[in-house]
Amino acid sequence: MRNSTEAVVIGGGSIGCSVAYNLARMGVEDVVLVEKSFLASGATGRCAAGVRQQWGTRENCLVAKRSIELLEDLPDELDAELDFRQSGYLLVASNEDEKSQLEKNMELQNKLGIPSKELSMTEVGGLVPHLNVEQAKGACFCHEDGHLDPFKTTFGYARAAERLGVEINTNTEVIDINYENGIESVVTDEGTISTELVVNATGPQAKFIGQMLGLEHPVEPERHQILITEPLEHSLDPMIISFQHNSYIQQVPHGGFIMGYGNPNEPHYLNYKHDWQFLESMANKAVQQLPPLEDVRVLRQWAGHYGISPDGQPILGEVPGYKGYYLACGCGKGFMLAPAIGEGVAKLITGEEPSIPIERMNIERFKTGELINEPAVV
Amino acid sequence: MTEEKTEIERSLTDDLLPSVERRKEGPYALCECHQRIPCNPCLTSCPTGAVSLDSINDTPEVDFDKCAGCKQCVSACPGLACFVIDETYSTDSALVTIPYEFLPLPEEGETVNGLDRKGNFVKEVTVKNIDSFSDNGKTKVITVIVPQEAVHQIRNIEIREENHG
Amino acid sequence: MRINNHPILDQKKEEEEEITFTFEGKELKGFKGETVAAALIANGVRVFRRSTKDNRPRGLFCAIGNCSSCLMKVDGESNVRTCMKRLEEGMEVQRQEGEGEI
Amino acid sequence: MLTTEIVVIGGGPAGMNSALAAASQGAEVTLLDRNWELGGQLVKQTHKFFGSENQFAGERGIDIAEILSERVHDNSRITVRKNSSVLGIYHDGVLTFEQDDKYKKLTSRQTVVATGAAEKFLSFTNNDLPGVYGAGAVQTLMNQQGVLPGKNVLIIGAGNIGLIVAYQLLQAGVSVEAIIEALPEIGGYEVHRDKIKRMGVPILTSHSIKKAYGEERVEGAIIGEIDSSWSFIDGTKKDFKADVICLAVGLSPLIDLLHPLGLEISYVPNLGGLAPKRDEYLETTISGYFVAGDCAGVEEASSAMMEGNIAGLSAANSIGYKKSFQEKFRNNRDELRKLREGETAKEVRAGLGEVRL
Repeated sequence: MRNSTEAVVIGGGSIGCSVAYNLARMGVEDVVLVEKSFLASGATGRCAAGVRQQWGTRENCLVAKRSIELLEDLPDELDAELDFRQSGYLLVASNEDEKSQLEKNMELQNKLGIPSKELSMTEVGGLVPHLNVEQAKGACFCHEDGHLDPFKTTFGYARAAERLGVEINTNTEVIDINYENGIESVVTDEGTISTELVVNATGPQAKFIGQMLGLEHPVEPERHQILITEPLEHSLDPMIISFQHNSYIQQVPHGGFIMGYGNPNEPHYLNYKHDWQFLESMANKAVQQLPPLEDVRVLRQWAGHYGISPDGQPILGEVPGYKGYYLACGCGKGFMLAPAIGEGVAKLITGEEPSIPIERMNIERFKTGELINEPAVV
Repeated sequence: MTEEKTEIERSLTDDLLPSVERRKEGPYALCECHQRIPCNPCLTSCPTGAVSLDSINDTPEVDFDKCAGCKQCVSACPGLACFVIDETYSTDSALVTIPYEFLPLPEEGETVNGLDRKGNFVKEVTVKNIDSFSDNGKTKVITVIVPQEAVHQIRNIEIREENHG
Repeated sequence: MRINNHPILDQKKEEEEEITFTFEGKELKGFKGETVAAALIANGVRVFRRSTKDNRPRGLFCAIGNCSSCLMKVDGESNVRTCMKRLEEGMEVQRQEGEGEI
Repeated sequence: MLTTEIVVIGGGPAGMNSALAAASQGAEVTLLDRNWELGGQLVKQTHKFFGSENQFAGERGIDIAEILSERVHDNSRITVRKNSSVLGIYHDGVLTFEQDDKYKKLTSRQTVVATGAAEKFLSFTNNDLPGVYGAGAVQTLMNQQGVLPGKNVLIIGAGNIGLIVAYQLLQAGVSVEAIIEALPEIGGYEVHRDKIKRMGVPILTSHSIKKAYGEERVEGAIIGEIDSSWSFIDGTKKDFKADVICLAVGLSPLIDLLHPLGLEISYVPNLGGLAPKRDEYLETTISGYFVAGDCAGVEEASSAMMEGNIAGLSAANSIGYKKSFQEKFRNNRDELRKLREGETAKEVRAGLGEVRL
């Protein structure tokens, strides 16, 4: 492992690997990435593999939109198959409140150039014949949203970064950060790396890195549980988001139906346990929405985390007063935002003009109270 | 091929065979079991206490003074490695008793092919009798009459197709 | 091909009930309670399904429900592990093309 | 929700002995097995077993299955649930399973996992052709279902399983073309090898399979000799006509059910793969979860039975059924130690050193 470098990226998930790759691409030649377990072992590898632009705040919409733009060419750029499939996201409202929120969000999305549109129940039936629309009051669809493989994407970024000279160290845990008028070094269980620049891309675990600098980052792990079924012939195109059921369901390219939800009211801590209560209630939610799933067998279930911020928005950029210490946390949807966050944070570091409104997403907002609450999280 | 050499050596070392005098006295058991595996039915099945094993992983040792050639071990050995030899049958022929778990079975008096330890044809031999002891009679204990010179060679038989269609 | 004579195993088949089932619409005989996979192999069927990716033939592999090589459509239900499913009179067994249908 | 004091998952030699041992101490046991008859791999073993009287030495696997299964069924403290596939084991002590297509839940105070092992696979061209079988499948077809897998068979692997399956195929009247083994020496017991050799079956050591061929099913295989770096040696290619290729290339412990609990495991090639760490009572690093048999590390059925006893006794002991526990535990432990003393158990002994807490 190098003992001195220009920049250390902490976290080998999708955002960390994207940041490392983008830094190298923009000319920061000497980058070291450290990951305490294996690549995509945390939130990324446990997520539901969706990418959507249908958010309720300008910032989330723009970051997601930039990600989709980047994803168009990303497989070529990284020379990797990423299983990016734009089969859409269908957001279903079950009451008038949800419906009016969807409409409000859609207005904002359309203004920002995101081609989401309202669908009639007949159109929904045509799009997802299996969907039970009895309870549905309205639905919103964006055909550009869809699926992306978390492992292939993370490894795609990582391998491309390595080709550009980035050193990736897995099974390497950060135990301290030395700071004195600026970052001095990162201490790991495999040795110390001198550096003046650190990017914290540890998602739901971001606060633990912050604590090493005496900081309290407002990022809490919210457990989500997910299950996947046996693979079946393709029969469901979009990701189905239900606010009523607080759940997401999609059929991945491999054929399995992946679905899950989190309970925002349970205590926030890193809890990788999964439970049978989830299995039962998710099965119920799924069959209520897509009745033919009744006979489908479940293969596996697991738990992962959203790194949730008080306003549901990413926290990006340099921490004021801590020179050289950057945050790159997606806060609940990090995987789908990883392309734009990686690019944005790298541009900020290298002094280029970011393509996303990154200054609005600085951690400073929690001090000044300028929160930008996201209403469309599931 | 070293493996084959070891095999033959292991199966026919002189110290495995009884003394020349004992061989002239009547049937005796040969346990062709030369590897330390955890197993002991040869010992537990022997009615005369002729087989000894210091520990379950030892290879069996036969006390030929006690062995009566009763064939119980032939039937009991899970490795099908026990045989009974009777070199006193007649001047030019001897008896070899083997375990047999195949169908069809030969009949008493039938001519079958005598095979060696590698399944090679040695000589035609005659089935003298077919016994069964333990195990609901599923492992047959077949005694064949073999030429004296092939007594330490023949360890298996093969049914001749012409006898069984 | 069934084993009719075995030096160790008892011959159970005589007491068992011979039944009819269909494979790809063709009538075949089997024994009640044996696995669907065993009945097919006994009737000389080797190809149970075709793979999704390259349409390759797949047959029985593990026979104890560990792998997914023997998945077939049985009485309209996809992805049935035929090595664990027991044969019944009149069962309709079909080759599965690719992943099963919902 | 169903309840029991001790749940045993898997009704093979280890699981049945666990259930019997725990019940003999007075515990109330539920035994779950995914098959429709108890016995695990025993039900397809037509050969006689090694070991001593305590492990039914000299009896055939099929008969041992029957004896143990009868004892289990006759024991009023044991509830047997067949056709029951366990779906998951959860942190709160709940276990979910599917019995006859019905979803059920069970809570227990102690759990013994005796799920056995899975067969390893081998990489070669066309290894997915119908007619490539695991050795277990060949045994299941022949010895449990009474169906012949084919007419002529090529066996890959000369460990005990490969040798035994060869013998069983010959008994069923199937022709065994050859057994090939990648190592320079046969891995199985010499007595098993000798049985096969007497039948005239060639055993080719330092050989491996290059490819299977055939249109819609296996019609034959190309094999060749390999050097010490596992590369094929030029000019050693052989073509075997066969309609079955039987893979007997080893087993790996099946501990998928335990994984999500986060227990400590180690990769131990001598035990077949990922094996759970455990103390001398066979309790894993998650309190209340015991392992026994092949899922704890691949060995012989005789040691699986002894481990089953130990796990069953220990599980019962930890919830208060302590009747002469130390004495019974020591007897079983000593017996197990003896079984593992021989030269054939050298690798197992080394492997166990890596997982013992």
